[in-house]
Amino acid sequence: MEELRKRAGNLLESGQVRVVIGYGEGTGKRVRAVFIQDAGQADCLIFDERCRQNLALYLTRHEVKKLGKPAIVASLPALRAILQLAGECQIAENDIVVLGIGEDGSMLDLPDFAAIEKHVASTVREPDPAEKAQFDLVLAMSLEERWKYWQEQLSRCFKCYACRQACPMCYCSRCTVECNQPQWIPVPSHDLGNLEWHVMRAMHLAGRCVDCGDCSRACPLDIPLYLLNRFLIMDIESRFNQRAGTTAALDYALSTFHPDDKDDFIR
Amino acid sequence: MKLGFYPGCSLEGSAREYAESVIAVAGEAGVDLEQVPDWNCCGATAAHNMNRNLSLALPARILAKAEAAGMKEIVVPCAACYNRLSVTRHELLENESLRREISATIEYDLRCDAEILNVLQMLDRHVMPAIGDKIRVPFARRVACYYGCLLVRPHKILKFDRLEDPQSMDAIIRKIGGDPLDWAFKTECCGAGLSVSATPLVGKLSGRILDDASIRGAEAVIVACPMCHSNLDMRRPHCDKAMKKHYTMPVLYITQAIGLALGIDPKTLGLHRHMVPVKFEKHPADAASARPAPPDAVKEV
Amino acid sequence: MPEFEPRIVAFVCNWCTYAGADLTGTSRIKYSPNVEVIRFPCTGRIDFMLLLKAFAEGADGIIVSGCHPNDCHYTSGNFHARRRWILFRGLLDFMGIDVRRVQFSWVSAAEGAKWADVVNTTVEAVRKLGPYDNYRQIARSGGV
Amino acid sequence: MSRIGVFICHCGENIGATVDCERVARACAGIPGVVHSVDYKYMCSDPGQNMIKDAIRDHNLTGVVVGACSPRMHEPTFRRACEEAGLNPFLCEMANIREHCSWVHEKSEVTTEKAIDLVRVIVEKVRRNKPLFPIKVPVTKTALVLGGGIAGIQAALDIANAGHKVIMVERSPSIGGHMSQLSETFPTLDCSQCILTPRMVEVARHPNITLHTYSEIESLDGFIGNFKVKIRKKARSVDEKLCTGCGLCTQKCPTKKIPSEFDAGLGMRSAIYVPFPQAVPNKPVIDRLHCTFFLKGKCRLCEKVCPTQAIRFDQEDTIVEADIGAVVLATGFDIKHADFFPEYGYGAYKDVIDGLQFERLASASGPTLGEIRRPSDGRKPETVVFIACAGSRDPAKGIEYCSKICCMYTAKHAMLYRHKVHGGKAYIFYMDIRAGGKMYEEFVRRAIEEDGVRYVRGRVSRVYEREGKLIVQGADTLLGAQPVEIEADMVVLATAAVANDGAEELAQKMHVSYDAYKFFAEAHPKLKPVETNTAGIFLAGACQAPKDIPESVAQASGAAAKVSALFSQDELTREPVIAVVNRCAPPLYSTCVGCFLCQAACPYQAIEKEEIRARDGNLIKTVAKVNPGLCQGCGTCVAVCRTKAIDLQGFSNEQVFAEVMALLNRSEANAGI
Repeated sequence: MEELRKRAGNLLESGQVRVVIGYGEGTGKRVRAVFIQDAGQADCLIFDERCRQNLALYLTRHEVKKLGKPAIVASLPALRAILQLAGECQIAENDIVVLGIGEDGSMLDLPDFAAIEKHVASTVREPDPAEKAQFDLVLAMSLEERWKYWQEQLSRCFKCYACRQACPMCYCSRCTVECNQPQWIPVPSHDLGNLEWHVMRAMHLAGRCVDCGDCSRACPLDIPLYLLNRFLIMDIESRFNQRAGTTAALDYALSTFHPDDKDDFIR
Repeated sequence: MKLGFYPGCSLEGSAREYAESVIAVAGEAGVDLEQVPDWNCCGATAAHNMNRNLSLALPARILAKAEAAGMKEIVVPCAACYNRLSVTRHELLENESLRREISATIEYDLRCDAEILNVLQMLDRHVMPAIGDKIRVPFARRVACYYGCLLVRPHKILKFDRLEDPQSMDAIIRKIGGDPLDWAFKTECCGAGLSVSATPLVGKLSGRILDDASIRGAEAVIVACPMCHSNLDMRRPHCDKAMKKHYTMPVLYITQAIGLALGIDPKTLGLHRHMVPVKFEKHPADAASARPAPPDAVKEV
Repeated sequence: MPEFEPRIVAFVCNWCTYAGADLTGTSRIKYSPNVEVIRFPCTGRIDFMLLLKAFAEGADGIIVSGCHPNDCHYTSGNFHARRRWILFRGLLDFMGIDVRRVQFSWVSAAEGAKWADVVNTTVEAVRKLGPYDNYRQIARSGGV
Repeated sequence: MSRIGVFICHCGENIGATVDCERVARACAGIPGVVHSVDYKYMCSDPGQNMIKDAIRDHNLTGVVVGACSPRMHEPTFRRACEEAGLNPFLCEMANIREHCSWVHEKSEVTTEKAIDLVRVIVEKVRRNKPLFPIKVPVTKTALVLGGGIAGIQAALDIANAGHKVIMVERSPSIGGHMSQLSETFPTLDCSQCILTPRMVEVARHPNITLHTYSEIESLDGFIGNFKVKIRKKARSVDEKLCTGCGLCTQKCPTKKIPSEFDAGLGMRSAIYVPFPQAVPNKPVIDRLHCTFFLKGKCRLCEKVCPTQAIRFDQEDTIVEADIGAVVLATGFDIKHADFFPEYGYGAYKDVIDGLQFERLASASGPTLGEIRRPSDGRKPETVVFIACAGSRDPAKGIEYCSKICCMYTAKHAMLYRHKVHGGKAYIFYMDIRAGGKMYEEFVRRAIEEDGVRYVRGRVSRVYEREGKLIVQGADTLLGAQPVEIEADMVVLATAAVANDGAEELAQKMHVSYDAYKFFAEAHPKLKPVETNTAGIFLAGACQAPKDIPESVAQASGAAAKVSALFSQDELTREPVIAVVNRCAPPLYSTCVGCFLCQAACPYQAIEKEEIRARDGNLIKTVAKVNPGLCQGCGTCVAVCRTKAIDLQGFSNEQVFAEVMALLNRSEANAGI
């Protein structure tokens, strides 16, 4: 933590960056994102097991961008998000300093995207056992049971869009739900509107989701959104051998193809 | 070191000397060949023409027995057995539903993870590296290495050596001091399974092989297949008759040639079992040349 | 009670399947009238949301059809589409949406008979499945 | 409020017999926004079209729907009619109630209902159609011809003679291609050089043609009418302006034992060389891989003997840039060589040669001055076996196609051999004789009947050498697959014609597609045989598929005609069915977020980056932009775009969405908009 503060302080002091995006103490025992612009405040930075939010989310936010060149405290999910954002032309290598944090909490030396790619490649992504159990449970259901399950889960949604706000990959300046010519997604949070919104959200993240799980954690009604993302992540990896957030060069499952892609349902 | 070993019918019968020499040579390299327990026919003869499921189930059962015994590599000296086992393994690996079907037939869930080695692969991988310094009597013979059809075909499945002009046996011969010929009949048909049903045809086909080898000055033909051996050796009178010539050159298994180079007793190698006596004669054109005379030890066989 | 007549919406590309369906017509091959075609330049153009919209509007089944692999008028639109459908179909299934009601096919401009067959088998399959009540029910929630 | 006219066609009995057209017209009249709805016997007839034109004027229509046959049939007809009446043609659409309805269903209530549905859907689409205007693109009237073989030469001359500038790029030191290597050509047996060299000279002298030999394409950017090409002129090590082509340097060069590419390895050349005496340009190049000076640092003999001091050892590659409007790809083909065939000895036997080598043996200017002699010992071969389909039509060799030219040239080879070696025996092993073409079959019959060439139908399993003879083992399938064995002195393999080395990379550079065999792909196998999928790039000759000379020339002239047609206008008009990225008011400027996922999906590289800048020049955002010259309108980008920032004109989100809605809302057909 000391090293993190020192490096953040130095970056600000030397003028290499204008803002450090990191974690700080919030109210109660909670942590929150902090945006340090003054070297003197670098001591507010913390990093511990509570710091799970994917801060890469802020890299594309207008309010943060206008502060100037950022440094960002990034553990693994954020590093993957940074690579994916780079692939999608949202951040450039020279416009960001990455304060990488390893699995053990130590600082990583990640001077460029290549180093991030290497680090990400050296890690394994093991799904959370509880999440995995829930996933297998849904997979094992009959069609009718799955329908009921999702109807029940989604019936709680009241379209607060917290999932969207928490997602580092949801950076569009105008989301499809805001399109009204035509009105692709009904505005009210009725059964149809909820289903369409969540199908669309999952599809728009297919091949792009970096698997941080922040959408689920952000949901105030505990809808297991990660299951949808997880399904597509696994499908894409097993079928096309692609995984979002592994390379700073774009490798997007839905804008690439292989002539021999296998399907078993097209006549 | 222990390797799995599938002799098949020939090596227990007409090609006993092949088995004897394989075991002897492997023994010199410290390789212990352990027979696949309770093995059965590979189905090489007719099964694959008559009944596809049976033709896969027979080799599959052998693979199952080897797998169950924990064998990771199975040495299959007979080229026909090698072919059947390899093809079966390939088909089952390619087709999961077929693998399940055959597994059900043989009542064993096959993994197909044991590797199948022909005799040349075994020699190359496990024997030659171990006997480098044990060559006592260099096998200084000019020989025609005859591969036959089954060792390299179908290439798509076996992926072994060059299809039309294989080289692996030639390389082994060179390592024991021999001089392999560049000749044209390396993979031509010897008549194979027609040995009994159409013997005159075998005489013609095998005769052409012997003829080309003899014209090019071979002192012996080296083989790695019991069927090739019996056609070139046992059917020699038919060959002579078909070609209207008399060929005297002996036909040796590759393992016998290595055995001789290692100084193993010819009897242990089963040389006395051949129909054509194992005597080496120089081609008239070569007789005058200054090639080193072969050691006497071998000549007296 | 009259037999249930499913309504099928077909999303097809202009160059292969639409032309193939034209050929079905030119060849006077008869098929079930339960299908109605919407023409796109390419399967690559077909937004996955349109399939959901069709269900929401009361379709009992959907056909999506384009050029065979390697035959795309635009070289690779159908390859992109195939990937999209592989993932989308999997997701729908995972969410309990009945993918037996969505038939994907490649029908070339020369396959007039195949088009008739695709339509007929899809209509029959959906007829057996009955009206898509599950989806209609939630669609009603939206006042559709 | 829309004012849409609906016109239902009976197509005689074709629609009218199954669909109640009157009822369809009546039903459509009730759709909100439809102000005029009629039916008529033949809408496409003159009176029918006039009905539409009159209605447009009388009712002040803002959209037209014709319920008739397939739009693939008559859309242009009706759109033209609308245009003539002053309505933007893209406000007219067709509902297909013939191929998709009346022809495929029985006469019934249901069929008429369906016809109404189909028309209603299109009405909803047309309501959202926007007037579109053809896209105008300026055209640079210079063509790039890639490859200086007969196809490239023909294309270049045709374009140049039509009055347009041509830049020709050839990778070897001389133009001429494979045709210059040939001895005589089938079916007339006229000398290849005699008919080709005048053309080569014409290319060199033509005021409209700029020739770059010993050059390759570095890159090609842009789109139809507006390409930019970079050409790498490889260092010749000779100043072309000073060199007179006297040939002294090539005579004096001490390194003379380099297998000549032109003689297919049967002859030798020096390190500084002109590929062949009739080369165009007749200027030598130094082969730096073999030149003693470049290898060992001394020699410079050529420099000493050159009377004009034209040798330049320090010359470097130069890059030439040019603006061009169209490209003709004529890069030709290659053949498999004998070393591809293990069964014929992997190229180990000197007297097993390929067809091009035989051409050189038979050529009067070849290494044997036209006498047929064995490469191994120079003896005249008494028996020659020709093997057709060496590699071709052989899935095991990975070449499943027919190489097309071999049947004819093998017949020619055997014939030439029989003419040159009296008493020589010529055998041809073949699978089928494919002699389709003017005077081709007659030519083959002549080889068999007059010149006594012996055709054996069967394949050769093996060729091996024994006692100075090549033993050819094969089968005669016309004699019940009887084995055949021939003792030959020479074997000629009609090896498969294959794509050039580097064809794949070139295709990628040019952004054209290629098939599994790396031959360049035409845009349509039947109707667009000279176009590629990239507008403005055309194909000529064997780079597309194996072809003989007449076919190559015909295709080259076809490509040249396409280029000339393109160059006949100052501006190019294109269908406006293309994608566009939206623009909106600041601060958003566009809903595009610049993720460029669409760029990766676009098959035409039509999506570019556009920087939106403030007045002070500061970058506000980078968004996607569709190049209207490149976009072909597939719409793949539209389906990839999450923010719906890209839309496809003519098939917009609004239009297709409304179609889906209208299709299923039978009961609400009158609900209005």
